[in-house]
Amino acid sequence: HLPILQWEDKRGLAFTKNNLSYSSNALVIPVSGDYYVYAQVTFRGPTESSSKANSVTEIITKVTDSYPEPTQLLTGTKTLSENGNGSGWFQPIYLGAVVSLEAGDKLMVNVSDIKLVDYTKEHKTFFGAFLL
Amino acid sequence: HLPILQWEDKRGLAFTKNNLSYSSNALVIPVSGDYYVYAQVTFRGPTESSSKANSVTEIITKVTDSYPEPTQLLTGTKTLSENGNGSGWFQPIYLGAVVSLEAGDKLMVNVSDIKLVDYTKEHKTFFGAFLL
Amino acid sequence: HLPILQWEDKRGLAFTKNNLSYSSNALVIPVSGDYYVYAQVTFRGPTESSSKANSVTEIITKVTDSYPEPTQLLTGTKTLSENGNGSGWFQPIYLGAVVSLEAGDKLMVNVSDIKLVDYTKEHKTFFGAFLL
Amino acid sequence: LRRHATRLPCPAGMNWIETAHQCCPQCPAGTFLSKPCTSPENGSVCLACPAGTFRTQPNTLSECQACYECDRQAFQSVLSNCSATSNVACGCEPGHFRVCLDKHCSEFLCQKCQPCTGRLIQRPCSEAQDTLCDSSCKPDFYSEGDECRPCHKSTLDTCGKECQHVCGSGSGQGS
Repeated sequence: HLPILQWEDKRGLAFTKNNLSYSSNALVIPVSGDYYVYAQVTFRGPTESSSKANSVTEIITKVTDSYPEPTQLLTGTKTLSENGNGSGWFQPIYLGAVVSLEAGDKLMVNVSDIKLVDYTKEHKTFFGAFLL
Repeated sequence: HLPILQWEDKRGLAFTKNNLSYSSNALVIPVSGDYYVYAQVTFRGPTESSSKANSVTEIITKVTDSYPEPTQLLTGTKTLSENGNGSGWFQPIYLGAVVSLEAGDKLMVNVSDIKLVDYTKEHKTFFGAFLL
Repeated sequence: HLPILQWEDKRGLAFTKNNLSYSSNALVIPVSGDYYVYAQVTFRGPTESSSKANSVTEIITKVTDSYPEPTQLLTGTKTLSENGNGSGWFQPIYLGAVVSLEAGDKLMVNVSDIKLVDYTKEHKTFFGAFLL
Repeated sequence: LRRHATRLPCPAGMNWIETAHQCCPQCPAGTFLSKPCTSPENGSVCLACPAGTFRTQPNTLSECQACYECDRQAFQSVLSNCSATSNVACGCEPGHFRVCLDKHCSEFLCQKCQPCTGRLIQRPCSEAQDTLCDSSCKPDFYSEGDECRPCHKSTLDTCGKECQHVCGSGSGQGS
């Protein structure tokens, strides 16, 4: 599977409310229901170690006790054109939709290459959900 | 008018709740009120039949009995740069906002070129709404 | 700071509800709580007066009486590849997330270059919030 | 009558606190408001910003702002670390210069300085701008396209017109 992003859940703009909790890289669903789930990842390059990526992908995934495999809920994938000429590039991908979740389900964000994620500012890469 | 996308409303992640119903390619609004309406379309190319598109457009449109013309509610339009060099490209467009709707109004998603829509995976192209 | 966008809050699709009000380029928060805040800006170029931009940025900012400096809540930054070849380009940036706000807080949208904003159609550039 | 005290303009150094329905003293920079004052005369309870957060100004906010991080993987360097009263300040690693993404350069990329192979350097690379190379090639280099290539004795008779012109005429000199 694609690498999973880790999130800051206490400091700054981060917060968990309505007993939505965060543990081992996942938002844990407290109550069954329909949630609006969203995440933005800002990708950027080139970086020292990153191979010449020609695309970036962000996937919001669900892991549930009732099924051994993660389920891909939302996916954003974008090819990179600026990457060719060696100059720096930025590419934000925003995803959001309503999904039906069960208590205990876990939500995570996977990305095509963690080294391309801009983690430097909390308002550029973020992840959340709210019960309808 | 631009072609209208058709949607799967039963299988997989698709579901219609709070008696929001789906018929003839449109979400039908059951109760007047403010809704958060959203849609993502992932475009991809080139495809055999697609002309050399240099941009893609997604529009969420409203049709209402009280007015003969569809109303464009939300529009995302993006020029394509990767398209020049003949290699494959992906371009997601996400739209979402609060709109005031009347019972019986119909919501649809129009796109610039249906042949460029990636309909292969439900988590890449999706459409929904919820009452505030 | 980056220039602030002005918004139409009366005509067309624009409306302010649940006594969310709009004054001097800002949405004014009436009641403390968690809000889903969102904005899309469609950028386009080249324009006669715009310098050759190599990127576009949209920032949703909060101003509060309890702090003398604005706080950046959400940021979307995208480098432009199409801009090089002189032909026209379009680039939408959508942002949305849940933020905790106090009564009296003001929300604004800043952009890297106002001359590159496509303000011609209300369904291409929009801004809003709703209380959870 | 309004159910609760209307919001009065507060004296300098104090802010209106909605939950306390009164003005309370601001907390100094580097701290945040943990508990509002119970009356304007007694103080607000202010706590230091936890590690990794900061406040540059006096405030009555309930949390501090999270420090930014410098993008070490994208050739940024730390000019000054985050403290309780100031955010981190980032620059570019040696051999790189800033490409600003807006007029205020609040967001920038660090790009590799160009090497000026075979040319004299008119202006060295700096934090703010790329190296400025001389437009003409250095002695013992000839121009081909927009590059300057070194003269080689061994290929003198097979290389192009420009190469022969530059490298051939100079062959007697100190090579």
